[in-house]
Amino acid sequence: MFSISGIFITTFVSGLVAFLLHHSVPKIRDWFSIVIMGVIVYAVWELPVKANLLSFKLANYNLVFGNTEYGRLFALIVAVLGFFAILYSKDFMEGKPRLGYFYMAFFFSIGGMFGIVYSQDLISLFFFWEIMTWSSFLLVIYCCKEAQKIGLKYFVFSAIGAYSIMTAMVVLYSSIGSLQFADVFAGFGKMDFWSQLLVVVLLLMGFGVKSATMPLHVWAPGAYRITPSSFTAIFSGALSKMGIFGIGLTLFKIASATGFYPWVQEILAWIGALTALFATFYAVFATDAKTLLAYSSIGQLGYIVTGLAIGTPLSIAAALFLTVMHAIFKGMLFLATGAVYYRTGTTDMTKVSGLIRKMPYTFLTALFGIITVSGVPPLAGFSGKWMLYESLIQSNHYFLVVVIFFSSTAAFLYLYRYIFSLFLGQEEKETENVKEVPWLMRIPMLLLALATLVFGVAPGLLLHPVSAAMKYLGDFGVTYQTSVLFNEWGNKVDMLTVANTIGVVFIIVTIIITIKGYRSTRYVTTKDIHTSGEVPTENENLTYAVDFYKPFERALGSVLKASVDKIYNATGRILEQSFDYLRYVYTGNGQTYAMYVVLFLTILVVFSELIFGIKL
Amino acid sequence: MNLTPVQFVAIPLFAAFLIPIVAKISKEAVKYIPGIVFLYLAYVAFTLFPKALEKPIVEIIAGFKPPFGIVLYFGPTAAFLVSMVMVVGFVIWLYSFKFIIREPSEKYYMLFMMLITGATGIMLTGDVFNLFVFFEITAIAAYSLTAFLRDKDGAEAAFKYLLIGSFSSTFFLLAIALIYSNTHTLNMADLAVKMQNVDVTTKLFILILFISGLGIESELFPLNGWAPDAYSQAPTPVAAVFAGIVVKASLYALLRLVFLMFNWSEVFYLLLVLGVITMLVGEMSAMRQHQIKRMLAFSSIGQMGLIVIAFSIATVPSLQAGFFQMVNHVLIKSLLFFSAGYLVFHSGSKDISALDGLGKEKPITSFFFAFGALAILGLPPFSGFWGKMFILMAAGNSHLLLVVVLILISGIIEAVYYLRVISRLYFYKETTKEVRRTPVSGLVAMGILTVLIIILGLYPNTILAYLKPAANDLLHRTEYINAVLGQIHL
Amino acid sequence: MEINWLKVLGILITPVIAFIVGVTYGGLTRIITARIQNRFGPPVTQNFWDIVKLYSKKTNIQHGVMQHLAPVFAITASITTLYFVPVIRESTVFTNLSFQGDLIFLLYIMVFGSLGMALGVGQSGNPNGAIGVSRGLSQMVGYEIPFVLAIVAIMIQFKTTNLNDLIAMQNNFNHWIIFQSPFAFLAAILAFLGMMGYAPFDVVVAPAEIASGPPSEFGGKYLGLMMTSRSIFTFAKLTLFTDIFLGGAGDFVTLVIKTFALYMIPVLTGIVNPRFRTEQSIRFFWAWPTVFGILAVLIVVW
Amino acid sequence: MIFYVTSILVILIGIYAVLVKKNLIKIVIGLSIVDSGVNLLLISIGYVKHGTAPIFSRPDLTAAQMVDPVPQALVLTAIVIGLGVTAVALALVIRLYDHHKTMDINKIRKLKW
Repeated sequence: MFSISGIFITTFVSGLVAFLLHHSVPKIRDWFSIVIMGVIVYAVWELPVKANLLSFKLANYNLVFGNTEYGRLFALIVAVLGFFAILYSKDFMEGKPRLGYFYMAFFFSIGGMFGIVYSQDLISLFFFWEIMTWSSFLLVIYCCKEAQKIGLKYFVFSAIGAYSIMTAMVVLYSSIGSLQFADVFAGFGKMDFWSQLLVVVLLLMGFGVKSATMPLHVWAPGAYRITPSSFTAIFSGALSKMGIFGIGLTLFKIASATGFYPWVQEILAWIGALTALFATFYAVFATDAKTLLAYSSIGQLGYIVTGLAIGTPLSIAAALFLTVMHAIFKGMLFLATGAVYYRTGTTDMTKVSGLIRKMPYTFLTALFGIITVSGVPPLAGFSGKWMLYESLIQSNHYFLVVVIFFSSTAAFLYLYRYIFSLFLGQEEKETENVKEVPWLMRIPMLLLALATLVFGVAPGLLLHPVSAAMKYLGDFGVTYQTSVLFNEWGNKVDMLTVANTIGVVFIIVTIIITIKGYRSTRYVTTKDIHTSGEVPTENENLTYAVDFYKPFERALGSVLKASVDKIYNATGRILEQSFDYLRYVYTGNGQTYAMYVVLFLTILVVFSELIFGIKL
Repeated sequence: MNLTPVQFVAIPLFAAFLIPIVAKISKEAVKYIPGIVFLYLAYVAFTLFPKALEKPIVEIIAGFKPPFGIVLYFGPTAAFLVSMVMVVGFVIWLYSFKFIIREPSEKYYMLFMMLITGATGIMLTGDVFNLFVFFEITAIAAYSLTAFLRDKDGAEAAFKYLLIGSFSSTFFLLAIALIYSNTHTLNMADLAVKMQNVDVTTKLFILILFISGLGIESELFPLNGWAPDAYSQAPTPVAAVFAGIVVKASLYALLRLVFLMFNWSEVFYLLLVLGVITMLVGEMSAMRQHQIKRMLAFSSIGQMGLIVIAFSIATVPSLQAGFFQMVNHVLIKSLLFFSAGYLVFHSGSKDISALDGLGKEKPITSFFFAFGALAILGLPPFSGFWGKMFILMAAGNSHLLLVVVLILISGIIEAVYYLRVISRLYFYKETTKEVRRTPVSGLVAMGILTVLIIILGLYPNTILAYLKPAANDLLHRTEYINAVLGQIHL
Repeated sequence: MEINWLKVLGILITPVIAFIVGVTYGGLTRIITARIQNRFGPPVTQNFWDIVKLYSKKTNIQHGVMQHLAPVFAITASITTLYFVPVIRESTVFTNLSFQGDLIFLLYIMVFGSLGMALGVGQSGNPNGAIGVSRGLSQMVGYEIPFVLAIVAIMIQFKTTNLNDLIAMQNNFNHWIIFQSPFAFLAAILAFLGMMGYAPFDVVVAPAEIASGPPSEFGGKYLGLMMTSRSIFTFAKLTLFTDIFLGGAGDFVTLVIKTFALYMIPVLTGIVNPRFRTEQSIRFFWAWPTVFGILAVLIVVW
Repeated sequence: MIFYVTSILVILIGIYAVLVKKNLIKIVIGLSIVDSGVNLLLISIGYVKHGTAPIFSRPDLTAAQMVDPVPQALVLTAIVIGLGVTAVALALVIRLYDHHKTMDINKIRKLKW
């Protein structure tokens, strides 16, 4: 069971079994998938780190699978997040149609991700990349009619990405002769300049689509919004990491051998930064919670891409650290939004408010989530952000630092808006009888929240596997202790003391303020407020939810108008029309077809000199 | 009863003429004859296959020595193609077993057997005029099968097919006239030897006539006007036979002739360009179709374009990829036609929009259709993926990067229109009509195809081993000539 | 490990001193504004007594846990900022924990307080509070840019992110960073105006429009706690600015002089200026202060 | 040589008929003209000046005096095939007329695009 083939077989077979089982007693089906996923997590954890664990020959290419440190890090993200999502979806998917279909696609995408992470040659990587794409496509179109257009857009974009990887593979195969990672990495330096450039650009484009970097991100908001929330956690938490996995490989293993590597780094860094900036702007003005989170995760991915592109050991550590953290807090936030959807039926921020008293645990998870995303100290987000800024400053990317900092401060806006419109403010009439989500959904959320706290206090725990992964990428070393982070100039920040100070002061002051005049503090509902005279009636909700950042929008002005999405839709329509004119060639009249045949013959004869190079 | 290649042609022909007689006795018995024939011939094919791999079997008919008499060449390529035809033929027969046809079924089965005789004949024959005769057998059977359903469109489609088909036979006959006037022989191997000293212009004329003549039958772009109409109006099993067997047989014939007699690189370049145009036009027009069978027709034209590309790269791996893609296309396209047939039959109208919500009413057939669609897009666990990938790798090796990009673009176009249909099947309308059963034989046929696709998808090595000798045999003519003429060296 | 008693003493005393100094600064500001408006203004200790009165209030109203904890967030943030800023240069007592953190950490911990506050205000259910918070956050995005530009320029120029190293480099008068990179100082001071929230940028607590904005629902001990944290926070920010730009303070007197001088800038500009609308203040911050910041960085680059 | 020219001319006439004439019957007639033209060409290939029929009717006949028999065999099958195709074509024309009530090929264009 604990070999690579064991993991693949269990994942895919359990997918099929879940599909067949969905007619039978639901009890078995849900627990079956949870148990299987638990076993898989254990198997991934146990898998020995060896380069060549499984290989078989296939029509003069041999497919090799092995476990590297770098792969193991991503595999753990996928496995753990998958386990939490399955645990969560047992109740979340209660009563929804086509459950077998859901679980099959779920397991297939997880299997696909394992395949990508464990493959040691490009063909198997592409093989599982496509499996991941179409199984996640099945989940995007899962819910309703409206999801079809979004699903189609997602599939076309991932197909464009996948096929650019395919073209890169073809070029590599024709010049290097083998697609094994070892040969490709070794042989890439000797290729001529133009094909090197082509391969690097194509690979980055292919992987960039999945990690939603700016020009290719158009599919992400729709896809994240429409997929059922339990899978969105995987979609944004793990699926986008496959793009990062690929970008990491391309940058450090392939592009680093080329002459134009610094240029690639510079451009990619700026792409990442601009992605973060624009994604944050769109997130600030999103009205649906999941679209907001979708843009936010595009932004976070922008940071990770910038981190990878900078290339100093500290920035790679920051990028990989943020990758893991992004999987955790994005998973958390999407699960929390899913909980809100599970109870209130909508994630539209203007429709729902004041859930804090009814769903305290979900609120707690969301609170921990936004604190981590915003990078505020006690929680883990800060260490990632700190390393990223230090590395940017030390590698003299001044304006990049400012753009990144600007987008991370702007992140406060949409993070506050997210938690304010969903949980705070006055209670809605309809959400009167909303209760907290069942325990099985709360456990994954709270565990993830705990993870952010643990990694906040002791980032070293996470930096250990991260630095091992970095050794595989190109023996970059980074100095760290369990809870103290260092930068190249020797400055440090001790997370433990920070957490202790905040913790101690917080507890002392809370004790003081609760004890002082405990009897005289009175709880009052949110309706009883100072509104200079006119007291709000029962069913009138005064929560300020619509146009929350109007002044900020006016300040930004026309920057927001430019959207790449319009361009893509326009090209799609034009192409579709041009195909329309093309099919009028088939006029339907038999004689015209005969005319075509004779014409074809005469053309061949007349232009034979041109076509066949033989004079008549 | 020793097994010889000639049985592949003789037995179906004999069965074709036996059927009307048997029909006199009992209408029911007629249905089983094709099945028995296919099973027996499949058995023959699989026993002869290993023998053909060591040394091609050359069957001399009616005593005349090769350069004069008709000869059947049963080499690795022919063995592979014939066994493919037999397997798919059996599945198609299984499907059409219960396919409700108002017409008397014995006519259908007789024409069906004629079609199979013609196709196997094309694949086996070593004589040019014999090739022409088998072509005409297939053509006539195809015309009448297209018009089998007595409705208005069937006749129109058949007439157009006939009109263009007769052009193809005229060009073919003209080519044979030219060949005979210059080389005074009709045996292909002999021709390959004697064509060397034919002057260039006549050689060019022969080539052009062959390309346009056989090009019509193998659906190259300007010549495939008849294909969409013929596919969409013919009864479903016939459309599967067309897409699966007939077009492949004519493409094989064209390639055999081109590889044997005309080894100029410009020829392959022309075929490459034609293949690319066919693929792109096929896919693009498929995208805007409103009728599902017509869409499948255009998609199979596109796939044929892809196969022509694979063959025209003319390296051993590319031929191997071409053969592999042929098998893929036969299996997947037949599966798509079968499931589409039942869906159309059930939903009453050929329009795609009428398919809304059928996923609920006919879960198994729609599942097969969705499975087929995912397979043809070249998604990994299915065999389509390996086919497309081998072709891309072969194109990459010969530095045809533009071709690779065009193949991938057409792949994206294909994905768009297939996924539209799938989403229409499953997600557009939540109907609660009760589930209507599809006849068992249809389900079994589709089930076999699905299993084959999955097996090929997960273990492509099974048939890859046989493709290498087939590719060599087609590409290098010396072996063919020696086998037929017996060591008369060039 | 033996406990460094002096350090523990320093940790206990510093917040108290910071509170006292902060409150007296508050009192002085009220007197100065009164004097400029040609009236006498309340006694210096007026702010102090206000806070004492608030703490002794009989009834305290809160709308839920989050609002109850909001002032606690605020005061934790201000005290932590205080601890990580070396108040007096070499003295073990008053350097607290500044060895453990650095500038970027301070940038973030300053935001921790306002985020906690915003959550409390959100729960109170008062629309004015929510509007105030949205204005506050938008404005924050505005003034963060020049401030970060200034900090980045300094960090790159002196190749360190640790505050103590910065102070060590400014050992005598003409080495103060205010002279070494004047544009950075200019950008930072203009950003400081926004941070303090005095007149030109007080749209957040605009008394006339949104009834003092975010704190409108807070009363009694919560308001008292907020006022204390506000004064400590002002003191912490002032010491931070003196450490960065004016070479820190060797002893308590120089500390008071420098901080008060810095403090006068926002107070005086506040008195004479009307109020900006939110988008005007954002546009203001993105105009000249950002230009200065970019200039500061460009100078360092050459 | 004259035979080649005439047969090619016949073929061209046939093709002209098929491509230009609108009436279905005329098209089918055109097709059979093309067929006969090609057969004529095939026969003329095997022509040997003063050659007699390739049958050993008299003992003293030598092969050299005979006309080449192979094209004649080809033409036999070609004619039969031409007959078959024309028969099917006419059957289709009848059915087309039943449905469309018109002989004009331009009117029978329901399957297009």
